Order: sequence, then C-alpha cells, then structure tokens
Amino acid sequence: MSTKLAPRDQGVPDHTELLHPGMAKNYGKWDYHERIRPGVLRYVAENGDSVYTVRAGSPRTMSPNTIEKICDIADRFCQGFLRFSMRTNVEFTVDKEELVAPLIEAIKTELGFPVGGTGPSISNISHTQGWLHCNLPGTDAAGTVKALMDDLIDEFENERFPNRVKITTSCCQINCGRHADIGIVVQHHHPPRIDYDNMQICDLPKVVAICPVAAIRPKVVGGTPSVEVVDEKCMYCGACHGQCPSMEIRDADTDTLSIWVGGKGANTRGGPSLMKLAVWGLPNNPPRWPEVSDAVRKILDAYKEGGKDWERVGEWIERIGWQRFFEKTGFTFTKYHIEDGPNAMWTYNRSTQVRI
Amino acid sequence: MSTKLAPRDQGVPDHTELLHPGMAKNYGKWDYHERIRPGVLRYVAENGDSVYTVRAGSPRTMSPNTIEKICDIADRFCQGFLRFSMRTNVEFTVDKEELVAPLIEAIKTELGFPVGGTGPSISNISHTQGWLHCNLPGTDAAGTVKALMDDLIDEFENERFPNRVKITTSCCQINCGRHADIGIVVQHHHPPRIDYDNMQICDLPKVVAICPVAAIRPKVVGGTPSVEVVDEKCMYCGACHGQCPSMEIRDADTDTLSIWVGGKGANTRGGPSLMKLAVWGLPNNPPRWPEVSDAVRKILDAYKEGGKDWERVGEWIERIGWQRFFEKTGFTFTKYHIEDGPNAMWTYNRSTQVRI
Amino acid sequence: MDKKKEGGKGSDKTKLNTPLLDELEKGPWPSFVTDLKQWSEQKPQVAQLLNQLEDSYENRWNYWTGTVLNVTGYGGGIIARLSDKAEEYPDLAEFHTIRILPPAGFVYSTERLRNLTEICERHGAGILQLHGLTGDILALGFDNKGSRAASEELMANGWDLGGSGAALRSLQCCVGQARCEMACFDTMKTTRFLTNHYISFLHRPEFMYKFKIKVSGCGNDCANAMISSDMPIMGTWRGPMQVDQARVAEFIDESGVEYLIDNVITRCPTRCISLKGKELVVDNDDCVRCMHCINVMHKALKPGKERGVTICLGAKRTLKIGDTMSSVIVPFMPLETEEDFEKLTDLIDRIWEFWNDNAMDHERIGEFISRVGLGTFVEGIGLEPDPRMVRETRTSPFIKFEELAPGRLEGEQKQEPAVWQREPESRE
Amino acid sequence: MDKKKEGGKGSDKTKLNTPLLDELEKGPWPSFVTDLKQWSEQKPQVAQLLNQLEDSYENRWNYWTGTVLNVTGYGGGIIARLSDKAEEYPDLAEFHTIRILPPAGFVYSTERLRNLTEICERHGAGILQLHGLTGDILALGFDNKGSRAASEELMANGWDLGGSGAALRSLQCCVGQARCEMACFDTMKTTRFLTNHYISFLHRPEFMYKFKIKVSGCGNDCANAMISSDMPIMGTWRGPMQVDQARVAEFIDESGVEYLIDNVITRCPTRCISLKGKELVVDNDDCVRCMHCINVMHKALKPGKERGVTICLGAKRTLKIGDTMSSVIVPFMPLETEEDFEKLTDLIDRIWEFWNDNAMDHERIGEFISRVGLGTFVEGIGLEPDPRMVRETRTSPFIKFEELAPGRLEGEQKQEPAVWQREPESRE
Ligand code: SRM
Ligand code: SRM
Ligand code: SRM
Ligand code: SRM
Ligand code: SF4
Ligand code: SF4
Ligand code: SF4
Ligand code: SF4
Ligand code: SF4
Ligand code: SF4
Ligand code: SF4
Ligand code: SF4
Repeated sequence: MSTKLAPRDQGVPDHTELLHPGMAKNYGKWDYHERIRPGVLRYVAENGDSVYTVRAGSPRTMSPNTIEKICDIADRFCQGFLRFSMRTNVEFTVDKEELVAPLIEAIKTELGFPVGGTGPSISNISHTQGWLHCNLPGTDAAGTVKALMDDLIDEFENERFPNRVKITTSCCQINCGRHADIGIVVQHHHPPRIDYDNMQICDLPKVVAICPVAAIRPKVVGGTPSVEVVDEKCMYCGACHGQCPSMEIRDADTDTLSIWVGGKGANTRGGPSLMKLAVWGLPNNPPRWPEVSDAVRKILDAYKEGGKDWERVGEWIERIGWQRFFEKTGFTFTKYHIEDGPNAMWTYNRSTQVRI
Repeated sequence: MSTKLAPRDQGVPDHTELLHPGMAKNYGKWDYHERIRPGVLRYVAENGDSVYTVRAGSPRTMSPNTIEKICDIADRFCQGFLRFSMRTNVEFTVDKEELVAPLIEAIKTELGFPVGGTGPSISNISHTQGWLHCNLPGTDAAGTVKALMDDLIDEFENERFPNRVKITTSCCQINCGRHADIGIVVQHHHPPRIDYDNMQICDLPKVVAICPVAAIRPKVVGGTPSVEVVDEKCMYCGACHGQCPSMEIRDADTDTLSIWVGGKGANTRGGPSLMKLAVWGLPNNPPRWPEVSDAVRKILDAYKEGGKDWERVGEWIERIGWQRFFEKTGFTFTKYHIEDGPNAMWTYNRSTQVRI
Repeated sequence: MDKKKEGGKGSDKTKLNTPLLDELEKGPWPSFVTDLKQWSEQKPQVAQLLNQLEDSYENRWNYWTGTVLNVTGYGGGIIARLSDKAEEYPDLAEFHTIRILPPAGFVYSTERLRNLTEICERHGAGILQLHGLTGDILALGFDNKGSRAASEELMANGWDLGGSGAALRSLQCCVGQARCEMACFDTMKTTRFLTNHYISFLHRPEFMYKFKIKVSGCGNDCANAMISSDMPIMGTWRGPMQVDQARVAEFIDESGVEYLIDNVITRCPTRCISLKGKELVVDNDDCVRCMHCINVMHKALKPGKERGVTICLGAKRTLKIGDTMSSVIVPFMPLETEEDFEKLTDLIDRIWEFWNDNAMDHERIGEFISRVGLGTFVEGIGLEPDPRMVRETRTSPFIKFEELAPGRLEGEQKQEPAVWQREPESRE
Repeated sequence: MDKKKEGGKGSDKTKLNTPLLDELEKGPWPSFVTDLKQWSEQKPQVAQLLNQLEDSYENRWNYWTGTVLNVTGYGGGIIARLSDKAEEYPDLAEFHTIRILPPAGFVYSTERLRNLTEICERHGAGILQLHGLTGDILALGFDNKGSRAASEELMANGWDLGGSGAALRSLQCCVGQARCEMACFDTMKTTRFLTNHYISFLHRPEFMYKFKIKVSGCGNDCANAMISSDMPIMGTWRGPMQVDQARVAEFIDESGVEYLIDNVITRCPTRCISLKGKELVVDNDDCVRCMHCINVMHKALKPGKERGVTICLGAKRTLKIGDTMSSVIVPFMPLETEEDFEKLTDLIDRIWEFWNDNAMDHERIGEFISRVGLGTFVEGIGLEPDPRMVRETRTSPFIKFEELAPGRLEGEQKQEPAVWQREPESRE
C-alpha cells in the first residue's frame, strides 16, 4: 500500500510543541497523581516535580468569544497551553499549587464554567450534533446535555459516587453517542415513509443492501425504479434513512427516548460491556426534557446508595441483579427489555440462579 | 388439550412400590449423607436411621444372564430392591453397615462390576448406541466406553479429582451423548454423498428444510424429483442423514474423533455451561481407540494436578485460562478452535485481559 | 423366537467370529462383549449381532437402517432397525428396539425387573440397556411380530411404552427425596404424575417435534435436565437457607477456617456468605440457590423450608441452530398441593399450545424461542415478563413497541408472532 | 463571510426569536444558547441558526440535509449541511462542517488555537466544537466557497482536514505519558505517527467503509477505544507488575487492611493478588492486566517495566448486525523502536488488504470478522491463532477442517474465505 504523503497530505500538528512545559519536561516520567479537590489533579513526576490540572466543564459548542476567554486564561495562568479532555472538558495546567485557586476563580467568573468531573463524579456528557447540525436527528443534543447537566452539576462538582459516571446522548438510532454508564437514545416507532415525489436515491442497490432485515425491496414507482419497505419486517432502525434522505424514519409525534445503563470500555475487573435497556418510552420533550432528567436521577440515586466503591453502574447492577435494579429505580420490567436482536439467547438466564 | 388416558395409555409403574423399605420409610426425611468409601454412601435420616448405597459400574448393555445376577444379589442383600443411576450404574441399598463388605464382595466376584463412581471420581461414561444398534453411527459407543473405562477404572474406584468428572461419548454428529466435563464426538469431513440409485426420500420438503445452512436444493434427477447438496455451503453436520438415509454423511476413511471439555448442567457456582473444543482429528481406531484414551488422560492429569477443590473441569480451565490449558495438555490451539457458528462473537476475547 | 438361522448363503457368518471385539474382553471394566458372547449361546441372533458388529469394527462402517415402527394405537415407542446385511445375518433383518417407560427414579424390585427381562427374552433377543440417555429402558432385538407381541405382554404386565418421534418423550428424574437430603420437592411423584397425565402425548407423535421433560430435586441437576431437556423442572426454595450453627462450628473444627473461606465463602457466585466468628451468615436476599455451599457443608446447611421449583425451557443438542440452553420461565412455584400440580399442567398446556400453533416443523421449543424471542414467547403463553428470566436486559436498540407504534400506514399488518426476525448476515 | 441576509420573504425570521431555547439559558451549566446568542451579534447567520433550532424545538423536527462535500484533492473532511429552510434562513442554505485533525492528545497552545479560530471565523460562522466524538475539531457554518477557502488557509497554517466517508478516520488518543503515570507507551507519538503515515487513507475514502483507530495508554481506556473503534491500540506490559512494598504498607496504614481486601484483593478478576502480612503478592502469571489494583493503589503499584500494546479489532455501534465489541488480535507487542512501528504498519496494511479485498460494501471490520469468522480472518491476515484471542474455544461441533477434507467429490470448490456462512433461521 502506498504510504507516501500526497502533496496536500500534511498531517497532524506536532503535539510536542503544544505541551505545557511541565508536561513536556516529565513526559513519560510520572510517578503518581492525587485528586487534591474535585476538578483538580496533582501529577507528581519521578523527580518530584508537580503539575496541577484543573478541569472545567464546557458546552463543547463554542463561539470565538468563549475560545478567546479560554485562551486568555491559559495565557495568564498556564504559559499559553491548554488541552481538552475526552469528554470535551477544558483542562488548564499550572505548575504551582498557589495558582490553582485564582485559576479556578478565573474559570468560574470569566468563563462561567464549573470545575469538576474528576474521580468518582459525573463528568461532562459526551454529546452529538442534534438539531443544531446533523441531517438525521430525532432530538437535540446540545440542549439535552445542557438541561441534564444543569440538573447534575452538583455531581460534576463533587466526587460522591462509587466510581466515575460516564453519560452519553444520541440524537438518532444511529447512536453516535457511544456506550456509557448511562446512555440516552432516541427511538423510532414506525417504518420509514418514502417520499416518492422527492426521491433522491443516489444508489439504489446500496439502499436495498443497507437494510439489516432485508425489508427494502426494489419497486418501480410511476415508471422510475424506486424502493418499498415491507413494514412487518422493518425494525425501525433508520439505517436506510442515513443512506437515503427520502426514507424518513423520524416522527415528531411518536419518537421517544430511552435510557440504557451499564456500558463501559475500561478493561477493569469484568472488562468492557455494552449498555442495556433500563427504561423506554420517555417523551421527547424540548426544551428541557424533564422526564429524562427524572429517570436519570432515579438511576443515579440508587447507584449512589447501593454501589460499592469502584463498582461502575453496570457492575453494581450485575451484583445486585436486574430484579433489584427495577425494584430500586421503580422502573417496570417489560417484554421489551428482553433481547430479541442477534445473540438474544446469550442474554437469557440460562441457569436456575435467581433471587427468590 | 385432552388429558384423558386412552385405553392403552396406562402410564408408568408406581415407584412407591419399588422403593427399598429404608428409602420408603424416610422418603423426604433425610438429614445428611457420608461417603464412607469410594462407591459407598451412607444416608442418614432425620430420625437417625441409615441406609447404605453401593454403586457398581455396569456396561449398560446387558443380557438376561447379567440381570439375573443383579437381581440375585439384590434379593440376598437388599430385600429385593435396586435402582439404576443417571449414569447407568447399578445401586444396591442395604440398611446395615455390616452388609456393605459382603455386598461389595458379591458384586465384584459374582457380577464382575467395579464399585465406585461416587464423589470426586470419574463415574461411568454415558454412552449412546453406536454400531451395535443405531442407524447413523460413525463409530461405536459400547466399545469406546469399554476401552476408555478399562483405562480409567482406577479413577472410578477412587475419589482423587477436584470434583466429579462426567464423560460422554457420541457416535455421530447428532450428539445424543450430552454435554459433559469431557465429551468425545465423531466428526465428518465431507458433504453427504447422495445415492441417487437408491433414493428413499419419504418427504422431500422435509429433507430440504432440515439443512441449517440451506445447502440442500430440490433437483430433478433422472426424471424424478430429488435433491442436491451445495458443497461449499454444507458444514457436514449430518442433519440430512438423519432425515434421509440416502444422504450418506459418514466416511470410514476420513471420519475422526474430537474431544470437548467443560460442559456442565449443574447450577453450582457459575451455572451450566456447554463443552468446548479441546483437540480434534483423532483417528477413529477400533477396537480400542488408544489415541482417544491418551488425549483424555492428558486432560485428566492436568486437571487432577491443577484443579482446586470443587472446580469442575470447565471451571478449572476458566480460572487458568485457555492458553495454559493448551500448555498443560500439550494440545495445539488452531484456527478451528475459534468458534464460527452462531454466536461466535460472544466467544472472542472482548477485552485486553490476557495473560502475557 | 429361538429360531435358528434358516439356510441362505452366509450361513457360516452366523457363527461367532469376532477377533476385534475379543480385544474388548480384555481389561478390568465389565465387558459387554463377554456378556453377549455368553448370551449368544442361548440366542443365536446375538451371535449374528456380534458378527455384524465385528464387521463394523473391521470396516468402520454401520449396517443398520431404520424408521419408527407403529404398534396399534401407538405412534411411538418402537425404533425399527433393519440390517443391511440381512442376507448374511438373517436374524438381524428385523431387530427393533422397544423403549419402555422406566419407573420414576429408576427404582425396581427384582420381581418387576425379572418380569420385564423375561418378556423381552421370550419375544426378542433379550438385550436390555438400563437406561437410555433419555431415561427409557431400551430392549433390543425384536422382529416385527416380536415387537408387537412383546409390547402387548409388557402392557398386560403393567409396563408401558416410551416416547419417540415428534412427541413428549419419557420423563426422567433424580432419586430425590427417596434418598437425598438436598431434594426440594418430590421428583418421583412429579415425574409419574406428569407421565401419566400426558401419557397420550407420549404415545402419539403430534407435536412439532420432540419434547423432553427432566426433573431434578435441586440445582445440582443430577437428572441432567438443564442442558439436555426441553423443560427442566428444578427444585429450589424461597426464604432463608437453613443454617445449623452448631454443625457449622463442627465443620470449622474439622476442616479449618481457611478451607471454609477458600471453598465456601469465596466460591459463592454472589459472594453473599460471610463468617462472623464461627457463625456463618447468608445474605438470603442475594443467594441465588446455586447449591454450592450446601454441597460443601451439607450437614450444616440445607435448602430453606419453603420449597418449590424453578421451571426452565429450551435446551437441546446442536443440530440446526447450535446448542441451546434452558432459561428460566418460572422463577419459583410451589409443587405440593393438587392446585400446584394443576397450575403446572396448565402452564405446560399453554406452552405446548403456543409452540405447536406457531412453530415450524422439526423446531424444538428452544429453537422456537430463539426465533420468536423470549419476550414474545412469554407473552404468548400468558406469563408476566420477569427480570429473572434474563441475565441482562437487551442491548439492541431496535424495538417494536406495540404500544408506541399504532398502525400509521394504511393496511399495516401485525405480524404473528410479533417479532423481529433476522435475515442472513451475508448478502452475497 | 459577514454578509447580511439578502432580502427574501422570511426576512424577519432572521431576527433572533427563541423563546424555547431561552429556557436553556437558565440553570448553572454553561449555556451554548447564551454563547451563540451573543456571538450572533457579530455573525447574523448564527441568529438564523438559532432560529432554525428554535423551529426544531417547536416542531420536534430537523431541517438539515447533507452529503459529503469534496475539496480538491480530498475525498473527505467536509460534511455538507443544507437547510430545508433556506428561504427563511438564507445564510443556512450552505452551512457545512469542516472536520480538522486535532493535535494528538488534544493539546494546544493558545497561539495555535487562536489561529484556528480566527480562520474559521473569517470564512464561516466560527462555531467550534472541541471535539467531535471521533476526535476531530469540528468547525461549523461554512458555505461552499467558505469551506474551500477555509480549508486552503487552514492547510497553509499547518492544519489538515480530518476523515469522513469510507476512509480511515481521525485518530484519537488519551493524554498518556504527557501526564499519566499509568501510560504504557507513547500514545501521542503513536497517534501522530499513524495519522501522518496513513494520511492519504484519511483523505481519500477508498475503503469498504469507515475505519477508526483509537489509542489508549493502558487498559483503563480513557480514549474510548474498546467499544468505539475498529482498532483499539491499548497499552499493557509483560512480566511482573512493579510493587513498591513500602508504599503498600503506607496504603494499609492509611486505608486499613479491610479496605484493601474488599477493594483490591477480592476485586481482581483472576484473584491473583494475596496479602502476606503487609506485603502484597501478585501472581503475575495470572494477572490479566486489567488495571484495577493499580488504579486503587496507584502509588504503590505500577505496570511492569517491559511495556507494549495489545491490539484489538472490531468495535462499532449497532446498525445492521448489532453492536460489535473489539477482540484481541495481538496479545502483546512492544511499540518503541522503528522496527516495532514498522511491524505495526505492516499488520495494519495486511488487515486493510484482507478486509478491503473480501468485505462487502459498507461492512466494517467487526461485521466482516463476524461474517467470515475470527479464525479465517486471523489466517487471512497471516497471524498465528492464539488462545488469547478467545474467551473460550468453540462449542459448535460442525467444522470444516481443510486438512481433513481433501476434495472428495469431482469439482469440489473451495470457498473464499473458507467459512461456514449461516443462512436465516427462519425458513418460512
Ligand atoms: C483526562 C482523561 C484522558 C484524556 O486524555 O482526556 C482521563 C484521565 C484520567 N483517567 Fe480516565 N480519563 C479520561 C476519560 C476516560 C474515559 C473515556 C470517557 O470518559 O469518555 C474512560 C473510559 C470509560 C469507560 O469505561 O467507558 C476512563 C476510564 C478511567 C478509569 C477506569 C475506571 C473504571 O474503574 O472502570 C480510570 C481508573 C481510575 O478511575 O482510577 C481512569 C483514570 C484516569 C486518571 C486517574 C489517570 C491518570 O493517572 O492520569 C486520570 C485522571 C482522571 C480523573 O478525572 O480523576 N480513567 N477515563 C479523560 C477525562 C475525561 C473527562 O473529562 O471526564
Ligand atoms: C445417584 C445420582 C442421582 C440419580 O438419581 O441417579 C446422584 C447422586 C448424588 N449426587 Fe449427583 N447424582 C447423579 C448424577 C449427577 C449428574 C448427572 C450425570 O452424572 O449425568 C450431575 C450433573 C452433572 C453436570 O453438571 O452436568 C450431578 C451433579 C451433582 C453435583 C454438582 C457437582 C458440581 O459441583 O457441579 C452434586 C453436588 C456435590 O458433588 O456435592 C451432586 C451430589 C450428589 C449427591 C451427593 C446428592 C445426595 O446427597 O444424595 C448424591 C451422591 C453422589 C455421589 O456419587 O457421591 N451431584 N450428579 C446420579 C449418579 C450418577 C452416577 O452413577 O455417577
Ligand atoms: C437411544 C438414544 C441413545 C442411547 O443409546 O441412549 C438415542 C438414540 C437416537 N437418537 Fe438421540 N438418543 C438418545 C438420547 C438423546 C439425548 C440425550 C437426552 O435425552 O438426554 C440427546 C441430546 C439432547 C437433545 O434432546 O437434544 C439426543 C439428541 C438427538 C438428536 C439431536 C437433536 C437436536 O436437535 O440437536 C437427534 C436427531 C433429531 O432429533 O433430529 C436424535 C436422534 C436419535 C435417533 C432416533 C437417530 C435417528 O434420528 O434416527 C437414535 C435412535 C437410535 C436407536 O437405535 O435407538 N437424538 N438423543 C437415547 C434415547 C434413549 C431413551 O429413550 O432413553
Ligand atoms: C459529528 C459526530 C457526532 C458529534 O457531534 O461528535 C458524528 C456525526 C455523524 N455520524 Fe457518527 N458521528 C460522530 C462519531 C461517531 C461515533 C463515536 C466515535 O467515533 O467514537 C460513533 C460510534 C462508534 C462507531 O464508529 O460505530 C458513530 C457512529 C455512526 C454511525 C453508525 C455506525 C454503525 O455501523 O453502527 C453512522 C452511520 C453509518 O456509518 O452508516 C454515523 C454517521 C454519522 C453522520 C455522518 C450521519 C450520516 O450518516 O449522515 C453524522 C454527521 C453529522 C454532522 O453534521 O457532522 N455515525 N459516530 C461524531 C464525529 C465527529 C468527529 O469526527 O470527531
Ligand atoms: S446520533 Fe444520529 S442524529 Fe445524532 S449526530 Fe449521530 S447521526 Fe446525527
Ligand atoms: S428502518 Fe431499518 S429495518 Fe426498516 S427498512 Fe430501514 S433499514 Fe430496513
Ligand atoms: S449419537 Fe448418532 S449414532 Fe449415536 S445413538 Fe445418537 S443418533 Fe445414533
Ligand atoms: S450435512 Fe448438514 S449442512 Fe450438509 S447438506 Fe446435510 S444438513 Fe445441510
Ligand atoms: S438433583 Fe439434587 S435432589 Fe436430586 S439427587 Fe441430585 S443432589 Fe439430590
Ligand atoms: S447456595 Fe450458592 S448462591 Fe446461595 S449462598 Fe450458597 S453458594 Fe451462595
Ligand atoms: S488510558 Fe491509561 S494511560 Fe491513558 S490516560 Fe487513561 S489511565 Fe492514563
Ligand atoms: S491488574 Fe487486574 S488482573 Fe492484574 S493483579 Fe491487578 S486486579 Fe488482578
């Protein structure tokens, strides 16, 4: 395979030039870290050097105004360097402990960002595009995150959970929001409607092929080759909608939200796991989606109360059993909670082990 | 649904009339048991009564001569009662401890059956019909069991393993021999050959439908409706051979035997589990199948040495990891050990957790 | 039936000549070859059987074909065997197996066992297998006439035929309360009750395919129900486990604390056992009735007093969709009173009805559940979904909520059963 | 780009009017609404954007359509967005996103970040998202002309575009050695190296479908590689873990033995840690590098000295065959020397080659492996099968052993890839 750079293939900026000097100096030579208060980590190098990182929650979507404020603070406190975390938080690094308090003050007053998200807290929600900018969303992303984080900010600013809590949202069934301890997902409830008058199908065979259950069939409509959907087969996944904009999967009146729990990428203890259905049928209720906040709270309260140190949400549920999870959250277990996708049999209780 | 007995539907003999008096008297009122020596269990009732059960290994397939000997012993020692166990062992029950030794003596000398199979030993092998009497076998059953048990009789007569060891054999890919700690299974390596001259297909659609991978297609051969097999699709399972005798799946020259480990029905600890491939390609070598005995020995030796008390074979492997299992048995891990059937993805190592 | 070989060309082939099989007379394990060779002195067809088996050993080839034979009024119970070598071994031309229902728990009086043996010997080759893997008494070696005659006489003597084909199969249970202190309910009574209640379904293959019920007195599953039966009925209990602290202390004195920690406390799947001094404390809320601690300390620990069964569905071996395992369908129900048993048969009736109405030919219940989904199945048999039916809830986000999707399009059809059925992954 | 709305009928619709969105100005979390409203004073198209978003909130409906736009020489990197409401909001007629490659580890100097912001602001709406879920810098709001101009200027300033479509996607890594004591290799260097080495594959969508690589310095997976990337590269070590017994003792003094037992010893997945007095002993043979004990006692415990990576393959979200997870493909390899990196690119080349040659359109690598089987795949890329690739060996007994099945029938065809492909379970 060719690996030579084409003329315009210049690649990624050199990170070594973008590192805070404290980080550059001890690169690869760190000894340990301490969480000196929520949002603030002290990193100690083998040679005894320390740097302090302050994590601030951002709304991810930012104007140049906000970025200018961030840069300004980084210039004043951090020798002109900063980084963003995996969960779109801004991280300011300083090399003197006495800079921490004034830095936090600046973040809060000038930027208006909260400080936290470290250790066993709820960090920023990983969110997607939503109505702001995607072509497929059934709900918003930035808005749901804002509404939820308003409600959870206390838990961002404190470290009061058994372990870290990662939350994601997804604005359509494509689910760009990944697996997480708690995931909020849109759900469609009808087969796609085909807009035969405005068909924009670029590639008919691709549209037919994309359907996981072979529900899309070629069909000549009004003389032109088009497609039809076998409603009984369709599982409302919307894969076709991504491929063909004329196959409308969304429905403002019937789309709902559901909450999934127990996803985890870390290889710790039991290893990675996918998230599983907790509750479904929540209304898609802008601008603040109170029903979603409510349900998330129920899960978090139960987890906070019942989880043991270091148990992630999924590990807690696994230990207490799903039966107790439903008891403790007050959600109802329904037949829809039982897997019917591929590998369903692996999710059944294939032993007599039950809590009676 | 009708539940009325039809005239000839008389049902099963009444077991309450067939119980040893000691068992009948304390039915449902047992307190505990003791293994007083390999093959002998003492059952103590709540009222302090005891019965003693002596377990003798049988060849399952027996002539009236042998059954007469069994009955004779039961008459002399057991008040005319006896039972068979789930693994085709004969169980003689007496109500006095002093009867145990003479009973064992009689079993050994008159019947020629060994006594054992209790506790953490290797019990009798559950076997199938084989060449003696089935229509589908690729190998024998009674013979393989006899050859193997000759080799393992020491372990039947002693209780030296971490836990009970259950072994099964199956004489074709239908696998009437169930899952077990160790299972020996025949494997075919070609698609079925169709004997067009002697077609005995009773029900064509059934034959076509039985194939799990849709490899069987209707085809008119010499003017009559018949079938053909798409070789590339066929996975040599032999399901069609069970439905249609003219579709010959076996091949005396190429059929082989494989050994599977870690099956378990008990709900203890991790619960039930299916057996998994340990080693394949062993020759189908009557009359004594030495290569099979050899491989089984390797597994048993490693398990005996490395297993912790109460670990069944599969639990031992799970703890030490498959990598070590292959190291300790000396078998080779091949690409065929990697699942490709349904649910394959669930068997992959979906974490970075590895012993390095 | 003691007819001698009737001429034909292969006459000398009917004389015992089994050098390979003779190898199986060596070694300490009881030899079926020795036994049958001796028996062949009385039953010449057994010599032919051994000779044909010898041929199999020599050629690594099988010489039987067969189908299911009908006895008047019966659809099942006899497995026909016809020898491909009937010319050489005329007595093997018809050499069928009769499956006979065993007494629950495989208990016998010598009188009944002799009676059985005698009938089989008189009408056939007299070879018995105690027992087949499904639990039947297998009696080998009857020709057509002998099969019918033996069946008649067996029935006249209080025996009945077992199942075969697309029918309820003979039930099997562990020894249970007859001898075992772990038993949580009466396995033998249950087995006999269900066998007799449903005897007609055993005899007349009218299901979509075979259906096996196996009955174990506790989670140890000595009856091999969990991975080899369509419907395991498994003993269990509700409420606290019985702990005899005096015997716990004895156990510790005998085996030591370390043994207890390593073999009991750390091996509990939900880690719900703890040791306070010499007292063993079980967090009964979290105990999942796996039996392990009771097995290790069976003098000190016992199942709780309120007993019953957990009912599962779906195991079978591997043909077609691969092995299926049983999964929980009723987490707990008592099984003592007449009403309890009625509830059980009522449940079984509903399961069979839904299965037989909706399954495809040759589709066992585990395959059926796998195809339609446990959720749909549970609804189909009229049970409430229970989180204990699953190890975990669904991960797949594509769900057809009937409640949330009222027919939007003209003529939208409801699928029966209402399930998402997957098509092949490969789309070549 | 600061053009004003150019007439049209919906002219008053371009004035900010967002009662529903205003609800999102309440509450303590920083509000993107407040920020964008302020910004709209400088950028009128942002007012239109907010108004369209308000319409979405009101009607629970989306008004964007879009495809992938090409920049000369590029196949990916720009996500086109066209508003359905262009008549009302003329500045949204073209409102594309540019995906810009972030520096490895998301580290910035204020100078570079200002440079980036300034370019985006000059040619477009100036809205930045730091970062997208795959790791790109997302810059929103460019029309066709602006997209091209911005791309040109970005490139002139040392930036480069990210991936989209059926291409290698922008890589993402955790902060790693820049700050974290757990890091087992240089995640930033690896990320930059692979990005630049394969930059052409990032820009020109010629794969069967998208391919994401994510890089985490250790098993904690802060880069979200395991469940959201086609190829997680994960730090790990070989040989003994580093244990500082003095710090172990300190830990015990601070937290107590009970805490240590409950939170470290009993939580190890292979239970390979024990405590001898105040010494913590790890059975390194059984340690599976899960990181848990190190996380809890990160002062006292550290990854071993011989470090490297575990490489996995196959995760993606749920469309089509359902979620797939990554599984191990290389249990351990060092990643330090040039040769190590060459081995890595060699492996990636082989993976891509086999995948692109054999996969179907739109089939990601996890789906491809699921279809052809891991065994076939491993062979296809020229690796030795290793038991660490699986959690357990196969249960399904139907295997096509090439070694044992030389073509018996005339014209027997070898299937490529040689796999057993399942057909649908339902055979209606
Ligand atoms: C900064 C960041 C890496 C980066 O390059 O951006 C990071 C940094 C650290 N992570 Fe992380 N993790 C970061 C995202 C993640 C993610 C991914 C994510 O959040 O989307 C995960 C995987 C989540 C999952 O399982 O899907 C992650 C799973 C962990 C874990 C494993 C927790 C567990 O028990 O399963 C640890 C270990 C721990 O907690 O001691 C960890 C530990 C750490 C440590 C303590 C490592 C170290 O010594 O520096 C860092 C301090 C974190 C703190 O907040 O107390 N980090 N960490 C990310 C901060 C995100 C944020 O702003 O909240
Ligand atoms: C007699 C028999 C029941 C019967 O109705 O026939 C029986 C009897 C007992 N079994 Fe069993 N089991 C019998 C077949 C089984 C089977 C099925 C089989 O062998 O095919 C299993 C399930 C195997 C599996 O997992 O697939 C079985 C799994 C157990 C276990 C669980 C072991 C475990 O740790 O997983 C126990 C518990 C124990 O060992 O303490 C057990 C315990 C017992 C006890 C101790 C129960 C008791 O208190 O009476 C009995 C004495 C056994 C001994 O040998 O020491 N029995 N036991 C069966 C004897 C078979 C034989 O001749 O070898
Ligand atoms: C006799 C017996 C083996 C033995 O020597 O013990 C046996 C023998 C046959 N089995 Fe079996 N199976 C016997 C227990 C089993 C078991 C074990 C069990 O019941 O616990 C299984 C595995 C569990 C299960 O039910 O799946 C078993 C799974 C099969 C299968 C595979 C079913 C599947 O879907 O995978 C078939 C073929 C089929 O059903 O299409 C089969 C079919 C057969 C047939 C009828 C072959 C055929 O299709 O023509 C065999 C008749 C042989 C004969 O001459 O009697 N037999 N068969 C067992 C029945 C004796 C009895 O009634 O007591
Ligand atoms: C922008 C972004 C969300 C965000 O706001 O952060 C995004 C947005 C889109 N994703 Fe995504 N995905 C984004 C990260 C993800 C992730 C997360 C990740 O990479 O860690 C996933 C889950 C992991 C995975 O790869 O499966 C993800 C799974 C998908 C899928 C589902 C793939 C599947 O097979 O299940 C699609 C649809 C597809 O590929 O057919 C998709 C498709 C899309 C498209 C292109 C919609 C479409 O098909 O037209 C969206 C374009 C929106 C826009 O206006 O930019 N996006 N998408 C993320 C990329 C930003 C970046 O480059 O940094
Ligand atoms: S989840 Fe759907 S709507 Fe949201 S960004 Fe991804 S593709 Fe777009
Ligand atoms: S929504 Fe999904 S299942 Fe339905 S037609 Fe479209 S791709 Fe197929
Ligand atoms: S395993 Fe096969 S050959 Fe053996 S008894 Fe069962 S069906 Fe017959
Ligand atoms: S052996 Fe199995 S896969 Fe092959 S044709 Fe027969 S039924 Fe189909
Ligand atoms: S299953 Fe339970 S009750 Fe039945 S014999 Fe085994 S241990 Fe006893
Ligand atoms: S029966 Fe099993 S789950 Fe219950 S306490 Fe004992 S070991 Fe634990
Ligand atoms: S993945 Fe490991 S190395 Fe990277 S930041 Fe997280 S803890 Fe540190
Ligand atoms: S890293 Fe994980 S597996 Fe290794 S010793 Fe620590 S807890 Fe155990």
